[in-house]
Amino acid sequence: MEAEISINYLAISTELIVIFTIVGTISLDLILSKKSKYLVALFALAGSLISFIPIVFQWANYSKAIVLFEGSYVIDKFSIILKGLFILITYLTFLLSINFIESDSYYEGEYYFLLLCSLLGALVVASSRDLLTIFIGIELASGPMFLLSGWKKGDPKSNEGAIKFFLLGVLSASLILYGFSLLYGVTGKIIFAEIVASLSATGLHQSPVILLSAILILAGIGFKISVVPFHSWAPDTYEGAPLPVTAYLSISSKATGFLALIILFTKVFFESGSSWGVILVLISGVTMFIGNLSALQQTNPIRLLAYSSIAQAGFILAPLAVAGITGNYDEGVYASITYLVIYAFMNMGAFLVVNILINASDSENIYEWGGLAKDSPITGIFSVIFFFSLAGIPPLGGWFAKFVVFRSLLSTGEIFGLSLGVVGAINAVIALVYYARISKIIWMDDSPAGERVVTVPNTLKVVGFISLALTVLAGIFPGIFSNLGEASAIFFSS
Amino acid sequence: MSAQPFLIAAAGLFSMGIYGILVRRNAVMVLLSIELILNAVNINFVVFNQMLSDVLLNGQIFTVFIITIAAAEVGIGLAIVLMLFRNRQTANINEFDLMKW
Amino acid sequence: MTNILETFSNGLGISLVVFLPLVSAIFILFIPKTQEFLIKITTLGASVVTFLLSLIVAYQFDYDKAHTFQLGNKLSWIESINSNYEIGIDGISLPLLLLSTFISVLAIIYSFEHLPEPVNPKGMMSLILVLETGMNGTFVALDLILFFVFFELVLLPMYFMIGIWGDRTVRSVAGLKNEIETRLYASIKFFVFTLFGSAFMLLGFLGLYFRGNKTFSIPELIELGTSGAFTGTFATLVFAVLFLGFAVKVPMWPLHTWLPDAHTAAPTVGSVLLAAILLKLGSYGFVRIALPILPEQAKAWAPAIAILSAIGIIYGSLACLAQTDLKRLIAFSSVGHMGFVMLGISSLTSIGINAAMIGMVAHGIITGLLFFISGSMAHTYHTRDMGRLGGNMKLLPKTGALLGFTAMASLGLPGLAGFWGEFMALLGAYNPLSGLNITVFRTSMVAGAIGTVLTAGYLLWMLQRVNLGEPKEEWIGQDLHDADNYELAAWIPLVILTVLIGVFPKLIFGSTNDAVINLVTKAFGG
Amino acid sequence: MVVNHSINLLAEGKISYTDGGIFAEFAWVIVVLPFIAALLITFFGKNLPLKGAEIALGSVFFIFLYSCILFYLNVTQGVASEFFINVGSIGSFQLEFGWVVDGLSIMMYFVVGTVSLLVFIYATNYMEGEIRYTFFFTSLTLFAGSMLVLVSSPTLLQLLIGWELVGVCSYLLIGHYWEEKENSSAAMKAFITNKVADVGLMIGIIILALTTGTLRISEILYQATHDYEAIKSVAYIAGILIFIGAMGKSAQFPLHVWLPDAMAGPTPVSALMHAATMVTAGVYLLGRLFPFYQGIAHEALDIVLVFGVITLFGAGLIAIVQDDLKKVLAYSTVSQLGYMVTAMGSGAYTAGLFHLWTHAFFKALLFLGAGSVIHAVHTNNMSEMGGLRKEMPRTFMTFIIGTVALAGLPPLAGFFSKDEILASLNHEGHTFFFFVAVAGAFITAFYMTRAVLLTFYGEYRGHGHPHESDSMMTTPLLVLAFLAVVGGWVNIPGIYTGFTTWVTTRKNGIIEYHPESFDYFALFSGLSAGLIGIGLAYYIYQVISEPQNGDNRIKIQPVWRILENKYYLDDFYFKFIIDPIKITFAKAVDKFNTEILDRFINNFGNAASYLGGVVYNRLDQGGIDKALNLTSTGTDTLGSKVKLIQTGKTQQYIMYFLTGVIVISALVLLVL
Repeated sequence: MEAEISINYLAISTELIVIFTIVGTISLDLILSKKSKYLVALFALAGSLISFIPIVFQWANYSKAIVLFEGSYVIDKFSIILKGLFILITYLTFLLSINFIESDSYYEGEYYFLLLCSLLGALVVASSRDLLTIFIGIELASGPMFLLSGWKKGDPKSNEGAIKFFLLGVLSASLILYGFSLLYGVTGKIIFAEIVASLSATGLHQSPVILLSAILILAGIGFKISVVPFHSWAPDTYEGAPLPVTAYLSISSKATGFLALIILFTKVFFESGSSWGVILVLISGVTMFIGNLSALQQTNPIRLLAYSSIAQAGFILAPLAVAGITGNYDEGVYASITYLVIYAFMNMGAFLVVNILINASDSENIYEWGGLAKDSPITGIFSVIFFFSLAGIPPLGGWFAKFVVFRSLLSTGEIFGLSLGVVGAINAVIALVYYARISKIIWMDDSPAGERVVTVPNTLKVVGFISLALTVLAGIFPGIFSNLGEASAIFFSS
Repeated sequence: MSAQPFLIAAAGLFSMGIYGILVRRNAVMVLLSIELILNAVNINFVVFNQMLSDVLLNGQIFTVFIITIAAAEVGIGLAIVLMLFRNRQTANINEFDLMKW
Repeated sequence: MTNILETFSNGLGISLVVFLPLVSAIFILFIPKTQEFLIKITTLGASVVTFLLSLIVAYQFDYDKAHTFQLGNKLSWIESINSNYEIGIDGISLPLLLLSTFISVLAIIYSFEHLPEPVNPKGMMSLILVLETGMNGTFVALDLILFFVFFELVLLPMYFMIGIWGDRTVRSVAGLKNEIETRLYASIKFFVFTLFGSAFMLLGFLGLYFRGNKTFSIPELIELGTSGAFTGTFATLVFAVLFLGFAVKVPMWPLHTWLPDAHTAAPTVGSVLLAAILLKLGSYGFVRIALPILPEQAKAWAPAIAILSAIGIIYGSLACLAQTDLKRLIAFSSVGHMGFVMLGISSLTSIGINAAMIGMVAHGIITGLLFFISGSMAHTYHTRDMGRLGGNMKLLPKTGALLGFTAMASLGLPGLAGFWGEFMALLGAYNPLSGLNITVFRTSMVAGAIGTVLTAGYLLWMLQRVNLGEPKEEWIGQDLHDADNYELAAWIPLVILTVLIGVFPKLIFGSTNDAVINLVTKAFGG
Repeated sequence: MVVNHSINLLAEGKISYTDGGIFAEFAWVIVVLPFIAALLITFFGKNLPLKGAEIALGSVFFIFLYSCILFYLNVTQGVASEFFINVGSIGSFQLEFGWVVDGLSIMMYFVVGTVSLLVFIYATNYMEGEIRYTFFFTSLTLFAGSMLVLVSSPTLLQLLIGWELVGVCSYLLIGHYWEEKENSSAAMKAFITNKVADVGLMIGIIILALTTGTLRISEILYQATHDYEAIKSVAYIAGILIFIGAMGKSAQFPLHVWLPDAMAGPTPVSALMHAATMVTAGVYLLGRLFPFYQGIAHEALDIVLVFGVITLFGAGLIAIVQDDLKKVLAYSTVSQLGYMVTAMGSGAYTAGLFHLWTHAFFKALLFLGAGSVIHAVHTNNMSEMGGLRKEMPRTFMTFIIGTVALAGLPPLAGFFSKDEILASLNHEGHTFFFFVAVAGAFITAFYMTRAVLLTFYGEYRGHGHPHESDSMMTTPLLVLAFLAVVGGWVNIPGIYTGFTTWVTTRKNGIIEYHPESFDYFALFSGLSAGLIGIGLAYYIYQVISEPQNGDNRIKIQPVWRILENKYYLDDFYFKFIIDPIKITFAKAVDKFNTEILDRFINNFGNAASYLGGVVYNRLDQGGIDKALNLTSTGTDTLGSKVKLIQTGKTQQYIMYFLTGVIVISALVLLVL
C-alpha cells in the first residue's frame, strides 16, 4: 500500500476545529489563573460556534458525498446535517451549563474539554463507514459522559448514577465489540461496503453468526438510545447527573446512538432486516408503553423527562423497525432523523424549563411547582411550548415529528407498521397526560409557597428562545425538513 | 490449525466476564470482569485475523485500539469508583441503591 | 380599491382572516401587562378587522359558483410529503367562517369588562385570538394536514382557558378517589378526549394519502373518493377513525361526556366559543371530509350515525331534565342539538346536509348566546344552581328577557334560527338517500320529533325555575347588576341574527345549497 | 312529479272571483305591521302616554280596516290569489313564505281584526294598573301578527311558523302573572301540550311535503284532487298526523287539557286567543286542507269526526261542574271547538267555519263579559258572585245575549251555525253522532244557564260593592253583542247564503253539501234541546232552590267526582307520562352519564395510572427481583448463587440488560 496519502482537509475541517478547540481548552485551563477561568468557557463557546462555519460551507457545496480514507470516512449532506445538530446541541449545552458550572466550585476547564471530546466522538460517528472508526467514535462520545454524569462529586446520587452508567456502558461497548468481532470473523473486512460485498458473495446475511452479531450490536446501541430492556440506567443516571449533562445525554448521546444504529443497520445489516425489523418493532412498541406508563408515575421532573425520552426513543425507533421489514429504508431513516432533529430542540427546551423551575422552587417534586408560571410567565410559555411539542400538539414542532413517523409506519400498509401506528397513537394520548400535568401544575395550581422571585439568566433565555424558535418553526414550516429527505436519499446512494 | 479452540476459549472468557459482572460485589472486581470480556474480544479479533490471513491486519489493529480504549475506560472506571469510595466508604456496588424509586 | 380587492381574491383575503388574529396575539404578548386597555383595544381591533375582512371575502364570493372552492390559493408548504398550504372556501365553509369571525368579535367585546378571575387580559385575549386562528383556519383549509393542524390548534388555548379561568368548585367524580377541582378535571378530560380522537384521525388521513395518489389535497381526494377509489376494509377502517376524530368533537353520543364538564367548567367566553364554533369543527369535518371522500362508507355508516344521533337527542334532553346546574343544562342541550345536526348529515341528502349546515350556524348563535347569558348570570349570582335562582325577570329584567328569548330560539321556535335545523333535519331523515334503511331513519326522525317536545320541556322548565316566580329571599336587597352595555353589545347582534336567519334562511341556504347539492350529487349520485 | 305552478288553478273553483287587485297584493302589510308595532312598543312603549297601548291599538285598527276592505272586496266580487316569497332553497326544495288572500283567509282576517280591535280596546281599561302593562300589549300585538301569519299562509312551512308563534304568544300571555308558579305552570302546560301535538303536525307536513315535492298548500291540494298516486298512498297517515296538530291547538280530547288551565291568563287574552281566534286555528287548518281530507283522506276524516264528537260532549259535561266562571267558558269553548271539528269531520266545511265565525263573536263576548264581572268582584268563583244583574246591567244584558247565542236560540248567531252542523250530521247519516251533538246542545244550554243564574241572579255572595265597568269595557261588549245577534244572518239556508260563497271562494274547489233550506228535523231537535236545557237549569237553580244550592240537587256520585277531576286525565298524564320522564328517565340518564359513562372514562384513566404503577414499580424498578426469586426458590444449586446478585440495583440492571439480549437472541435465532 503505497498510495499517496492525500487528505481533503476542507472536508474534515469541522472535526479539525473541534480538535483544535479541545486542545486549546485544556491548554487554557492549565495556563489561566483561577480568576480568568471564564475565558475557557468563552473559548469553548467560540470554538463550537466556529466549527459551525464549515458545516454551512459544506452544506452549500457538497452536493455529493466526499469519500475519505479509502471509504472509511464519508462526508455527505446526511452527516453534515447531523454534525450541525451535534454542534448546535453542544453549544446550547454550554450555554445551559455556564450558570450551573459557575454556581458551584466545579472544575470548569475539564467540563468543557469533556463535552467537546464527546462532541468530537459524535462527529466521527456521523461520518464513519468502518467498524473501527465507528467504534472509536462511539467510545469517544460516551467515555467523557461517564465522567460528566458523575460531575457532582459530593453528591452520592451523582456517583451512583455514574457507576451504573459506566458499568452498563462498558458492558454495552464490549457487546458491540463482540458483535464486531463476529462480523469481522465472517467477512474479514471492516469497511462497511466491503463487508456487504463479502456477505452478498457468500450469502450469509441470514446466518446465525451474522444475526447474533446484529443482536449484540443492537443491545449495545440499545443501551445508548435507552430503549427497553436496555434503558434501566437512564432514569438513575439522569437524576444524578448535572442537569445540562442530562440534557446532553438525552439528546446528543441518544442521537449519536441512533446515528450509529442507522449507519450499522442500514449500511451493513440491511439485507437481514426481516429478522431484526420484527425485534425492533417489538422493542419500539414496548418502549413506548413502558416509557410512557412509567412517566405517568413520576414526581421527579428529571425522572419524568428520562422516561419521556425513553418513550420518545420508541417513536424514533419505530420507522427504522418498519423500514427493516419493508426494506423502505429511505423513508424510515428520513422519519427517524426528522424526529430526532425536532426532538433535540424541544427536549433541550424541556430540560431548560425543568432547570429553571428546579432552581426557582428549590424542589425536585413537580407537585411543589404550583403557580410558578405566574411568577415567571416566560418560563410558563416555554413550558407550554416545549412540553406540548413533546406531546405532539400542532402547531408545535412535535406534531410534525410524530406525523412523519406515522407516515412512514403506514407507508406500505403492512401489518407491523399499522399496529405500531396504532400503538403510537395510543401512546401519544397517554403521553399527553403527563406532559399536560406539568403545564397544569405551573399554570393552574396555586402556589404552595407564596410569590417566588424567579430570575431567568440571560444565557438560559438565549437557549430557550433558540429552542423555541426552532420548535415553533418546525411546526409551522415543516418544509424546512425536506432537506433531510434529500440528505437521506444521498446517504443511501453513497 | 483450527481456530475453534481459541474461539471457544474466547467465548469462555466472555462468559466468565459476564458471570463476574453479575456476581462480584466489589466494583473493582466488576471492572476486572469487564476487562475479561474485552480480552475475549481481543482474542477473537486476533484469531480471526490469523484464520482469515488478513493482509491488512485489521483484526490486530482493532485489538490495539481495544487495548487502548480498555485502558482509558478502566481509568475512568477507577476514578468513579474512587469517588464513590470517598463518599460512601465502600466499593460494594450492591449498596448503591439510593435512587431505587 | 378594486385593485386591492382583486389581490384579496387570490388567497390573501382568507389568509389574512386566518392569520391576523395569530399575529395580533403575538403582538399582544409584547405589550406590558399593565397596559390593559391597550391590550383590549388591540384585540378588539384585530378581531373587528378580521371580521370585516371576512365580510369582504363573503362579498367577493361568487354565490353562483358556490359549489367550487373560491378565493383560495395553493402554496407549497411541506414539499417532502406533498402537503400544501391549500385554502379556499365554498358555500359550505363560508357561513361557518363568518360565524367564527363574528362570534370572536362578540366574545372579545364581552371580555372587555367581564374577564374571569384571575383577571389577566393579556392571557385571555391572546388565547381568544389564537383560538380564532385555529377556528378560521379549519374552515378554510383544503389540505388534510393543514386541516389537522388548525383542528388541533384550538386545543391548547381551550385547555388553558378552562384550566386557568375555569370553575374552581371542588367536587367528587365517579371513579376517582379524590375530589378534584372542576376546571382541572374538565380541562384534561377535554384535551385527552379530543386528542384521542384526532390521533386516530391523523392515521386515517395518512391512509387516504397513501391510497390516494399521495396527496393530501381535499379537492383531489374528493375527486378520487367520488370516483370510487377507496373501498373495502381499508375504507371502513379509515372511515372508522375519521368518525372517531370528528364524533368526539361534535360530540356524538356516547363520546360526549367531556362536553358537559368542559362547558360547565369553562369561563363564559370559553363556553361560548366552545359551543358556538369548536363543536362545529367536528360536524364540518364530516361534511367536508368524511362524506365526499368516503361516500360508500358514509352510506354504510349512515344508519348507525342516525341511531346515535337519535339517541343523542333523546339522551341529551332527558339529561337536561335532570340538571340543577344552569350551565350544565345548556351544555347537555348541545348534545341534543348537535344530534339534530348529525341526524341531518346522516340522511346524506341535500335537504339533510343543508339542515345540518343551518343547524350548525343556528346552534352556534343560539347556544353561544345562552352561554353568554348563563355565564353572566353565574357571575352575578355566584351560583348556577337553579334551585337557588328564581325571579330572574324581576332581578335582572334585561338578562331575563334575553334568556327567555334565547331559550325560545333554542327550543326550535319557528321564525327563529333554531327552527330550520331541527325541522329540516327531520325532513331529511324522513326520506334518506335511496338505499338507506328507511325504517331506521324514520324511527330516528320520530325520536328526533319527540326530542323537540322534550327540548321544549326542559327549556321551559328551566325558564320557570330561573326566570319566573318571585325572587328568593337571599337575593332581595342584594346589589345585582343587570346586563351592562358591553354585554348587550355582545348579545344583541346575536339576537338580531337569530331573527334574521329565522325569517330569511336564504342567508345560509343561499350559500350552502349549491355546494351541498353538488356534494350529494357527486358523492351519492343524487 | 312536481307540477309547475303556472297551471291555472282558477279553473277549479265554481265561483267566479278576481285576484283582489292592489289590496290583495299589499295584504302582507297587515301581517308585518303588528311585528313592527310590537318592536316599537318594546322600545318606546313605556314612554308614551298610554304606555304603548296606542301603538297596539293603532296597528289592530289598521288591520281591522284593511280586513274590512278585503271583506268588502270578497263579498262584492270574490277574491282568491296567493303570493310567494322565496326565502331559500334546499336541494330542489323551495322554502317559501307568502300570503294568501281568498275567502277563507279573509274571513279569518276579519274575525281576527274585529275581535282583536274590540279586545284591545277592552284591555286598555281592563289591564290598567296591572303589572307589565306594556309588555302585555307587546305580546298581544305579537299574537295578532302571529295569527295573521298563520291564517295568511300559502305554504305549510309558514303555517307551521305561525302555528308555533301563536303558541309562544299564548305561553307569554297565559303566564302573564308569572310570579305565581301556578300560572307559569299553566303556560308551560299549554306550550308543551301543543308541542306534543305539533310533533304530529310537523311529521304530517314533512310527509306531505316530501311526497308532493312542494310546501305550497294549493299545489298539495291540487295533487290531492287530481289523482296523484304518491300523495294518495300517504293521505291517511298524513291526514291523521295533521289532525293531531289541530287537536292540540283546537283543544280536542285528549289534548284539550291545557285550555282550561290557560284561563290563568288575563281575561282579554282568554277572550281573544282562547276563545275567538287561536284555538280555532286547528279548525282553520282542517278547513284550509279540506279538499285534501275530502278528496283522498276521508278515512282520516272519520277519525276527526269521532274526536270532535267526544270532545263536544265530554267537555260540555265538565263545564257543568265548574265553579270558576272562566273555566265554565273554557270548557264551553272546548265543547264548541268539538262542534266545529265534528262539522269538518262530517264533511261540512262551511258549517264548521260558520260556527267558528259565530262562536268567535259570542264567545269573545261571553269572556269579556265574564272579565267585566271578574274585574268588578275580584274573583273568578261563581260561588262568590250572584245578583249582579242589578249592579252591572250592561254586562248582564250582553252576557245574556251571548248565552242565548251560545245556547242556540233563534235568531241569534249560534242558532244558525249549530243548526247547520246538526243538519250536516243528519244529512251525512251519522245518526248516533247527531244525537250526541243534540245532547251537547242541551248540555250547553244547561251549563250556560247555570252560569248566568249563579252569576247574575240570587243574592250577592262576595265582598265589596261591585259596580258596572267603564264604557271602554262595555262598548266592546255592546259591539260584540250586536255581532252575536246578527252574525248568523249571513248564512240562512234558503234565504241568504253569502257566507257559504265567501268561504268557498278559494282556488281549490270545495265540494260539499249545502242545505237548500232548513232541515227541520235537525232544527227542531237542536232548538228543543236548547230550550229544555235552559228550562231545566232554570228549574233547578231558580225555581226549586237558590242558585248557589242548585249543584247539590244534581250531585250524583261518582259521576260528579269524575267530572270534577276532569276524567282524571291530568292525573294520568302526570303519573304515567310526565313524572316518569321528568323524574325517572331523566334521573336515570343523568345517573348513567355521571355514574357509568364518566366512571367508565375515569376508570380508563385509573387503569392507565394503575398500569403505569405496575409497569414502573414492579417491572421497571423491581420486577426482575421477584421473577428471579420465584425461579430460584425452585432451583437449589443455582439458587444460593443467584440470590447474591439480586439485591444490588446495578447488577439488577445488568441482569435485566443481559436477559434482554438472551431473549432477543432466542427470538431471532429460534423463532424467526
